[in-house]
Amino acid sequence: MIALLLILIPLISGLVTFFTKSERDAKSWSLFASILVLMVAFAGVSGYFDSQLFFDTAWVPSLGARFSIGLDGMGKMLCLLNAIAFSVVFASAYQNHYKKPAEFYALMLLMQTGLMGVFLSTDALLFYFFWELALIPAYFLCSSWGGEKRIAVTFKFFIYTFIGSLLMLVGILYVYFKTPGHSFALESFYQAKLSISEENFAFWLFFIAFAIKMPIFPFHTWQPDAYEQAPTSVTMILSGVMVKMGLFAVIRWLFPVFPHAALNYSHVIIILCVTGMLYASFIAIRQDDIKRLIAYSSIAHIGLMCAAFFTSEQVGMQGVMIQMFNHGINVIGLWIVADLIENQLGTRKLSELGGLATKAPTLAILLVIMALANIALPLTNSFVGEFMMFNGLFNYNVWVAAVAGISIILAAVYTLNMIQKVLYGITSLATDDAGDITTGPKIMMIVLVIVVIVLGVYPQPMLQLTNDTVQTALNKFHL
Amino acid sequence: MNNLVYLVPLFPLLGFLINGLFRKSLSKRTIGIIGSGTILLSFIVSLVLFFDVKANGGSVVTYFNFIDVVSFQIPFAFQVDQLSVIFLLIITGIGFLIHVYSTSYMYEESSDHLGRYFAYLNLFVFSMLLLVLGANYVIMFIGWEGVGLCSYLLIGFWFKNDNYNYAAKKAFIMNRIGDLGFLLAVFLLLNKLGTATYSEVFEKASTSLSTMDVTAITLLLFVGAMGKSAQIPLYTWLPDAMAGPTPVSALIHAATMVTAGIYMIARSNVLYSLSPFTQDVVAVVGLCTAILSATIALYQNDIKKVLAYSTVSQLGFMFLALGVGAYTTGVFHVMTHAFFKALMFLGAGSVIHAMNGQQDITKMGGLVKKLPVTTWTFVIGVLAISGFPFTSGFVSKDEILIAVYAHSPVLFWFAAFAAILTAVYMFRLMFLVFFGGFRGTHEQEHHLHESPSAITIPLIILAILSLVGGFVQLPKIFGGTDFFNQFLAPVVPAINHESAATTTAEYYLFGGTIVGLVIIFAATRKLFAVNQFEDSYKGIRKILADKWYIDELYDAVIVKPLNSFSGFLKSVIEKSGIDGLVNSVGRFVNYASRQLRLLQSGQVSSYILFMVLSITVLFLVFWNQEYIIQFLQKTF
Amino acid sequence: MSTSEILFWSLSVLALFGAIMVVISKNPVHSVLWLIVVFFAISGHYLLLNAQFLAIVNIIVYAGAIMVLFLFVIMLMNLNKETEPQKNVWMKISGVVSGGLLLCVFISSVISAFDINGKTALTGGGDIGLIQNLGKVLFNVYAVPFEISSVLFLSAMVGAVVIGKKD
Amino acid sequence: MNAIILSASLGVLMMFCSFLVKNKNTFRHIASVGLLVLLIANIADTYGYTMFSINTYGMLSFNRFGMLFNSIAIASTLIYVLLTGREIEKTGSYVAEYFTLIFFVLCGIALLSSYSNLLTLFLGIEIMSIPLYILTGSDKRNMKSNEAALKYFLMGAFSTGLMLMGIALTYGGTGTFNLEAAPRTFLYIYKGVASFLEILGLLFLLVSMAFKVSAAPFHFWTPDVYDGAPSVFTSFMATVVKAAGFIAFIKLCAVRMHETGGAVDWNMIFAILIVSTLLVGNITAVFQQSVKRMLAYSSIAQAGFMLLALISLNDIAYEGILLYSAAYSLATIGIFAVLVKMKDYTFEGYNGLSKTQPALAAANTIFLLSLSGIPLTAGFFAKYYMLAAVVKTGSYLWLVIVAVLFAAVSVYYYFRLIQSMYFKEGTPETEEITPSFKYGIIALAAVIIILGIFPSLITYWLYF
Amino acid sequence: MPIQYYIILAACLFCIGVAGVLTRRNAIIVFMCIELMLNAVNLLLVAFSKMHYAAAVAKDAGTAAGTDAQLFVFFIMVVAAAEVSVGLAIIVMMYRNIHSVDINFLNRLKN
Repeated sequence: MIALLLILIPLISGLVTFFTKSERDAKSWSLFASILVLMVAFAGVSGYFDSQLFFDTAWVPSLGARFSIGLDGMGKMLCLLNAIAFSVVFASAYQNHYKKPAEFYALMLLMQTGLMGVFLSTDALLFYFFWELALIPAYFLCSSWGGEKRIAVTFKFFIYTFIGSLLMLVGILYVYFKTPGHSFALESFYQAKLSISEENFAFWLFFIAFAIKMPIFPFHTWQPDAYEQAPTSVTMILSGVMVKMGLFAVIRWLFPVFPHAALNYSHVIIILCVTGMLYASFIAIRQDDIKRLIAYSSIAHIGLMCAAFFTSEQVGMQGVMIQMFNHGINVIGLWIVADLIENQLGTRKLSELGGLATKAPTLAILLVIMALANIALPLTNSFVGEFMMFNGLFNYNVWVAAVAGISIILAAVYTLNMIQKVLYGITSLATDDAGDITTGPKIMMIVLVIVVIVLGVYPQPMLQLTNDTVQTALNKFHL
Repeated sequence: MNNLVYLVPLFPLLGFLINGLFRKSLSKRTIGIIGSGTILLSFIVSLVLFFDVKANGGSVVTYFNFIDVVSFQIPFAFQVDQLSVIFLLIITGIGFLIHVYSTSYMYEESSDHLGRYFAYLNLFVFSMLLLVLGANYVIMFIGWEGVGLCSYLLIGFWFKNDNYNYAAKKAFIMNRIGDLGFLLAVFLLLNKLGTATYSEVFEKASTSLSTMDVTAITLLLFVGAMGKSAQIPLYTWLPDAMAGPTPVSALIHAATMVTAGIYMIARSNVLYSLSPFTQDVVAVVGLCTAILSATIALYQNDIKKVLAYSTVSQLGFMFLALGVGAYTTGVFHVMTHAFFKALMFLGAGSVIHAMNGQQDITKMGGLVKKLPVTTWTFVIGVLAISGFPFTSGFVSKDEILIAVYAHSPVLFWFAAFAAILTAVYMFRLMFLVFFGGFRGTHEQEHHLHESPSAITIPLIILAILSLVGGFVQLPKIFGGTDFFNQFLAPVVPAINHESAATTTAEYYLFGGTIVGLVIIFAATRKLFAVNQFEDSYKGIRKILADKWYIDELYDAVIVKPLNSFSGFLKSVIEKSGIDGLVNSVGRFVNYASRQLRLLQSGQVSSYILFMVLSITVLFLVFWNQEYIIQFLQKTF
Repeated sequence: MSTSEILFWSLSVLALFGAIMVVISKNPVHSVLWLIVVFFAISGHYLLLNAQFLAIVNIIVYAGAIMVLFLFVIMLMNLNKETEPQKNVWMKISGVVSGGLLLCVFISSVISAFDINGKTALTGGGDIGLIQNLGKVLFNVYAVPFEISSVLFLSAMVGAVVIGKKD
Repeated sequence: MNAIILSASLGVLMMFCSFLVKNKNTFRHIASVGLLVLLIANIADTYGYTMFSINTYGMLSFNRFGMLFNSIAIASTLIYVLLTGREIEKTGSYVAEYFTLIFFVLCGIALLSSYSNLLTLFLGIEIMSIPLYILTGSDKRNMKSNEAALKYFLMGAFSTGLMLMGIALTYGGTGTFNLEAAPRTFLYIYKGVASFLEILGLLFLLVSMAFKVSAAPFHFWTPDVYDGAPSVFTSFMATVVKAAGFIAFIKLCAVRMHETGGAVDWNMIFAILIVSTLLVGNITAVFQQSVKRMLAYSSIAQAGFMLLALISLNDIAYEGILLYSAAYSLATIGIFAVLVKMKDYTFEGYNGLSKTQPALAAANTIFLLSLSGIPLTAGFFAKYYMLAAVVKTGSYLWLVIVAVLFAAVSVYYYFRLIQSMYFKEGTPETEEITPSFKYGIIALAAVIIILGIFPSLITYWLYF
Repeated sequence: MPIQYYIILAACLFCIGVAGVLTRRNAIIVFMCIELMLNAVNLLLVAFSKMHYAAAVAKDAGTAAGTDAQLFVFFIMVVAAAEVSVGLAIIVMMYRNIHSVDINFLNRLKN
């Protein structure tokens, strides 16, 4: 029931939004819907409704595909993240003006539907459906409301991910015909009879798709451009929630289905991820555009998560779990600030900013806190996650962990660079007449900051929530 | 009583929150009162704790599970024992004095900024307390990074000036390098022992850790200490950190934060005792730092820089002590050093205040007439640091030297040399600032005045402390007993150097010190107390004045290459390399399309020709497909 | 060498020669005439194979109707040697070469078809080609296709009207 | 049987209407009614209510698959007539005749879906083709139309020659024209399976069929003819007719190629055809400037996908080919229905359509998404079935991967159109859009979405 | 007559027709060459019919084997006739428009 609501509310309200007349209606209606979803998500997390987390009905009988959705620990967490993200985005974008607002908000809600579906579906074909459904609205959003190079960039992003998902489709089919009784259900995927060589082959079909989505090092080039060109509200979703799709898929669909292959290639992948971390961090140091900087830093973080998960160390995996949530929160916070800066000052170039701390002290403080969370300072949420992930990495291999650790320092370098160039020093031409943060975004940011601190001081609930997912993955693994 | 411990960090935290959130609406007075009052409260609590611990030993108070996964627990717990209590007293006590001092020193700032200042300061105290109270390495690490953050924020307090910001960034990043070492050490502990809680670690250490592991762990921890306590090679941030307000330099970069490294090593003395190699490394590094920075201090003209380098060199002394296994002595020197170095910084602050912002000692001189209190308290500080008999510095430094002597005479002579240098540059500073004729401008001379009581009272208190602070640990020969060592004994075993050899050494040292000081006094008087300066030093002096060009070296060897490397990645590898590859696929498709459509020539006969040819090809493929299949199987 | 063999060879030679002449003769009218020759030769083959009905139909329909139609059109457009467009030589060569290639592949594969070794087409005897026999079968078994082919004619007729009629 | 006879007689009826009925635009309605009747009759036939019981002596054999395809073809033709009937009237002065020819084409299609004898195959192909030659040339004053007609005719006749040669050789090998009843016991048999001549003949047949379904390298006629023909008829040719070609082809493969499969590896030939078709279709479409021509190439590309069914002749393949025909036909008909309303067929001509005609643009987008195989549209399941069929065979996985890569390429040119409709500025001129047309096209889009969610709506009827 | 002879003869005629299609530019001649191809097929079919007849008549005298081939030829002629009518109509239409039957002028549609 809960699961069904999580999909239906955004879907229906999205379709309704298409036909809203005025901008106010569209905004308020979508905000309302997203808050509704948030409530449902909380209900799901609260654990009072654990009896109603699953929903299952026939869909395409001839194929053995069913419309079956459900929530496990990770699912709960990510649905919550998804719900929070959209509410925050709608709220913080409340006084932004978009042309064709009805379409904009409708597409946003459809995207939420797709994301929810991805996190919920326990049927491979359904999963693929929602995987694409999340992509299409993103495509339209980016290419009609984005920056000046939007069309080409978004198209690249689309084709890139689309190739990946098509390969995944082939992989799904491949496994499907190996499952007992030809079904797409998650369980029967887990029971698929695959020889080692078949696993190794199918593994890559899936992994490339997820690697592009996350993105992992050599497949990442679509991301900075896409983030730079997309409208910031969409970028928040892309980087806050959508990249989690990749990780989620790895955890839900890749690891337990191909345990042996995952073991075989874990070294390759971890190497890739760590390379990517350092690579992205180094590039971030030289970025002059806030959005690109955040994009690269998020590439680095995602790389760490992926690597930590492939160590198949419980602590590390647990760290990944909460880090998925935390990174979502932090990066959204950063985007909100970036958005404010861009809307207010009309530039994202670090070289043109400066001295905001004097003009906008509150904004400055909030940005600083978010930035510190981004570099995983203790008592911010991501410290716990990164600590555990590095620990897992360390148990996996000391040297890998040591090398990856360098990215901690680099992260400090580029983040402080950003803070200094944006906030400190004397005001520049652009920032001379800057005002402080307005109430709406301020509230949003404060909410986020509270989440950041609370989870940083007392992460335990989140850890408990996602414990079962890790256990299932590991059990599958130690078979 | 121990369950009160949470109050100690709580008060500063509250102060931080109040000052931070409502700073716009509060008046400067209230801000100051809240800022220093909270510290006073936690100082009182700390005193209570101190006596409680003195009476009935230390204990661990666990609050909640910070991280609790199967096979992996990190409790959020405080450990109240002799060591932490000592540090609590130092932090809160001196912290309180400095807060009081700040209320007056920072009074020109607008209430907004003043609130920010006190908020940061309280936050610093909070994290410092967390650092010393934590019952395991993770909690310590939380405090460890927290203090780094606060020092970053406070160094860059006047954020309009970009040089200050660079200094702040430098400090934070160098600390981060150390922190990475610390973190790896913690991981190694967790990996080998499955726990980071002190008690468990220390009891398991001797049994279930190989020498290799211990050495690795201790070395990595020491890397952390290098960063935090400004040892070679990570010391260069500390002199730059003087960009911050002077009270901050006093509190963070002299009294408390920089001694975190010493605390950490003293805390994990069990581990260090297990690995002699690391101990030697610590000793040598400490000694080198002591000498190097002392030499640099000789020719610095910025009053705060001189003090900064002397701090570095004193820290070197402390590490030397730890390295030779005299942990208690190290801690003891931390305490005494906290007294007199805080004193001198605050004095310097008062001077700068009087000279309104002038920090160049070549422009000062003869301030004794206008600033008596500042002068004489400062003189006490100088005597203490240069080890004038029976001052606190004398006691602690003597003890260090003797411990070193007991360990190895060679090190001792170097250490003694460093001690002499200390005396030299300190006297130089004293003469140039307070005695001789005034070399500043007239306005400055006119402006000179003694600072208000909020500044002088802390100076006086600290002066007294630096005078008498040594008596808790007076060597037997002077009829004292080592209360300090006895107090710390349950946590940190003291080495007994009351052997015959060392007692005689004590005499020599005592004599040597007096004689040496007299000579140095005269010498410096002659050498430095002059009224005209050549505008730029020559030869060896220049090298010293330019700090052995270490900063330039780092810049050339590390910073610049890294920058250009990342630039290379950004513009070459990323743009033309990976992204270029991706785009070229698309371009190739376009090109292929343009070529392929020429096949559609529009001529029927050519179409039919193609058809006929492809039919023939199909036939050939068809009749020879066995061979083709075999070929394919061979190739793939 | 029996008469039928002599006939076969002579007819074959005639047919091939005529076919070649169709392709190479410049004047369209000549091509048509040569094509008629080919048809006659093929009808001769039919007779040789004792398929009288087809032989007659071939003469009437092809040589009679269709070819006349062709001739008529050519006359209507009064195409002749002069108006005949000339292809460039490369096109000719490539055409001939690829046609030859097809022939080679074709024949080589037919030669390697062992299953028809020793099979002969019965010349002379065999009365299946007689009108009566064919008619019986045509109007029983092949009634449906026969009817359906009327649709074909209808569409062709309609088409001729749609395309040909001036409007 | 109903379909064949009724369609023929309806054609005759239309023919008479041409001079009995004066009002031109009533033809459209008569034709649609006729198609409706035809559809009903065919469905009735599917469930055993056949009006004519004729002994075809094994010339024709009716099965559920062919019937279902007939229904799909007729239904799509009905939709086609309803959506674009007006444009058919605008093409020339022989409106009734056009409808007549369309009915005859349907008759040929009905034959192809039920032939069981090479003669009926031949007749079916011809009955289907000859009217198309005429429809292609129906815009008589238009040079392009003429040219297309002549090209189509010449090459079509040529391929007929090839097909006949194939039939002749198969006959030489087996001694029968019957599809199923080819004797497999001979004096001397190639590799113990089939007569050599038969295989040779089948190769010729394959080539000519490949020509009909425009599979590379026998596709050359397609772009020119589709481009030159009047757009209305292009949409008919490109959808229903092409699908019919596939139905004929798959039947041929299922029987003859399958039986002779032991002697020769037909799949290898098909693999070559598929790869080259996908390559030519997709790659060449990328650079086209005219939407119409792009669609011609895209139809080649889609054919490449449908050919996958021929490699894997399993149940999924049969369901899939039906689904594919439906999905592809409906989407393409929709796109052409919009296209014929446009004044300018180039991509620029579509710029900013979403501003002036939001409904059309949205529907068109859905059609394009369906063609590029995005989930939630019928096109996805169509492609899905094709891939699944091949994967099920266990071999030729590389072919599947190649196919999906080219599918990704296809996204490139389909989305170009979406981009120019939504993200480019411009004011496209269109013919006047009647509300009924608008609703019709939206309904069609809805159908595609529904099929995209519940593909069983079609495959179900294959079994019940 | 051995059947190979007929096959080869038919093949030759067929390929000559193909070559003609490829080499000539006059649409009518091209079309005639296609007719030539059809006739080659007809000849082949008749030959095959007699071949099968010969094979079958050995077993029973009254067999009708091979009839179907000759009927097929008949149908081919029917279709050919229909095609010719349409084809010539198209050619004439084109001649009306461009006053030529040269297929090389058919190059408006390309690429």
